[in-house]
Amino acid sequence: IGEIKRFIRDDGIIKVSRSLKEISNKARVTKEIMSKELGREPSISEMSIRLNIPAEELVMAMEAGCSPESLYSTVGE
Amino acid sequence: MQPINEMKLEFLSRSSNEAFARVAAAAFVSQLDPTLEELADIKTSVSEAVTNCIIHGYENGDGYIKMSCMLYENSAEITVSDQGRGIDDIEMARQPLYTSKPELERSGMGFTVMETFMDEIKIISEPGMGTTIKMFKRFSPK
Amino acid sequence: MQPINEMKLEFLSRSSNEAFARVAAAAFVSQLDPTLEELADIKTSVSEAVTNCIIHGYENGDGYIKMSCMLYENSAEITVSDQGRGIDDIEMARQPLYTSKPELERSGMGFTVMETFMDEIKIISEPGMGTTIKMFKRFSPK
Ligand SMILES: Nc1ncnc2c1ncn2[C@@H]1O[C@H](COP(=O)(O)OP(=O)(O)O)[C@@H](O)[C@H]1O
Ligand SMILES: Nc1ncnc2c1ncn2[C@@H]1O[C@H](COP(=O)(O)OP(=O)(O)O)[C@@H](O)[C@H]1O
Ligand SMILES: [Mg+2]
Ligand SMILES: [Mg+2]
Repeated sequence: IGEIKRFIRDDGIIKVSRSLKEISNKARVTKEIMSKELGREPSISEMSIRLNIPAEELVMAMEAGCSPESLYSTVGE
Repeated sequence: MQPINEMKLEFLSRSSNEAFARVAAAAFVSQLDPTLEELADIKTSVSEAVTNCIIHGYENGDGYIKMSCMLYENSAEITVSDQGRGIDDIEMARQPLYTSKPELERSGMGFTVMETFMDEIKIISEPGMGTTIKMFKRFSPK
Repeated sequence: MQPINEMKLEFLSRSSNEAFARVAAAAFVSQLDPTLEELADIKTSVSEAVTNCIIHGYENGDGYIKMSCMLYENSAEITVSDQGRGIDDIEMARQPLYTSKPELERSGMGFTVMETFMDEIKIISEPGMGTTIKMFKRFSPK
């Protein structure tokens, strides 16, 4: 944790856009894995449990990865 | 049919709010535990409806857009409305490829997309008064 | 000061809507490109305010909660309100560790959290009429 904090301070600030993209990438991989396991698309709550992120937060994060004109994709990077 | 949950949202007709409306609708509907694909259908349809309010309803001027969302046991109804210029000929507007703004390189496929991705859409509009789009979607049972 | 963007949200006093309100506020405020920490401050404060409406304002009964969000150049104002029972003694309610519902294992730290994470909070309340919380946050300049 100290490491992370130092990183945050050294780097100034972590932008939301970046962290959402990370979650979004993780979600995409998890979706592929779960689709294979289940033989169907996972539901949002199944993904939410697997990733340990509330469904609503997951929805917001996934927005970051999917659209070029998204709220979060371009700013601050 | 009594909704099990309900929300109403109002926001300015800015293109930056299109993504916001899409996330808000998807986050609310996620309470019904849809699949990612069903969620994507909702997001795409909300995007098209909100974009229409911004570009056609208010013609990129200022105005308020309302979105409401009712959740039922296994379905959702989403309403998007503006108080802008309205639609003269609804039948024509619904036609695939019809656009009143070809100069903006609009595809004319907005209503077709909504009809494809949702189970039912209703267009209510009066010239000079505004437009209301009601979209209904059923989710796969668990 | 003219806001550069604005939204208003209304939803039922269900605990399932607390996460929704938090994400809606975060998604909207993201337009100002805040840091992760600033966004977390907003989310936590909105959670506390909305939970208070559900538990104290409507005492877990049905009612509507309103949230509005105004964006300025480098700051945001978020208002959360209910039309529930109201607060008898606002000074007492603001005290750290004070809770009127110790039997529910409430921590009494809701207002303290909002005061810590936001730059300013204002409580407007009348018994029998409801409660409005106004929260203001400035973001680090870019
Ligand atoms: N909210 C609205 N207000 C006024 N006119 C609208 C609205 N939504 C749609 N229309 C009309 O319907 C037509 C078809 O809409 P759509 O299928 O989304 O195609 P496009 O947006 O690409 O033109 C638009 O070109 C416009 O004339
Ligand atoms: N929306 C509200 N309606 C009525 N009373 C409220 C509301 N918000 C807060 N209060 C009162 O203020 C007190 C302190 O609130 P808070 O600091 O959040 O602590 P807690 O919620 O843990 O009790 C509550 O116990 C309650 O008596
Ligand atoms: Mg369109
Ligand atoms: Mg509290």
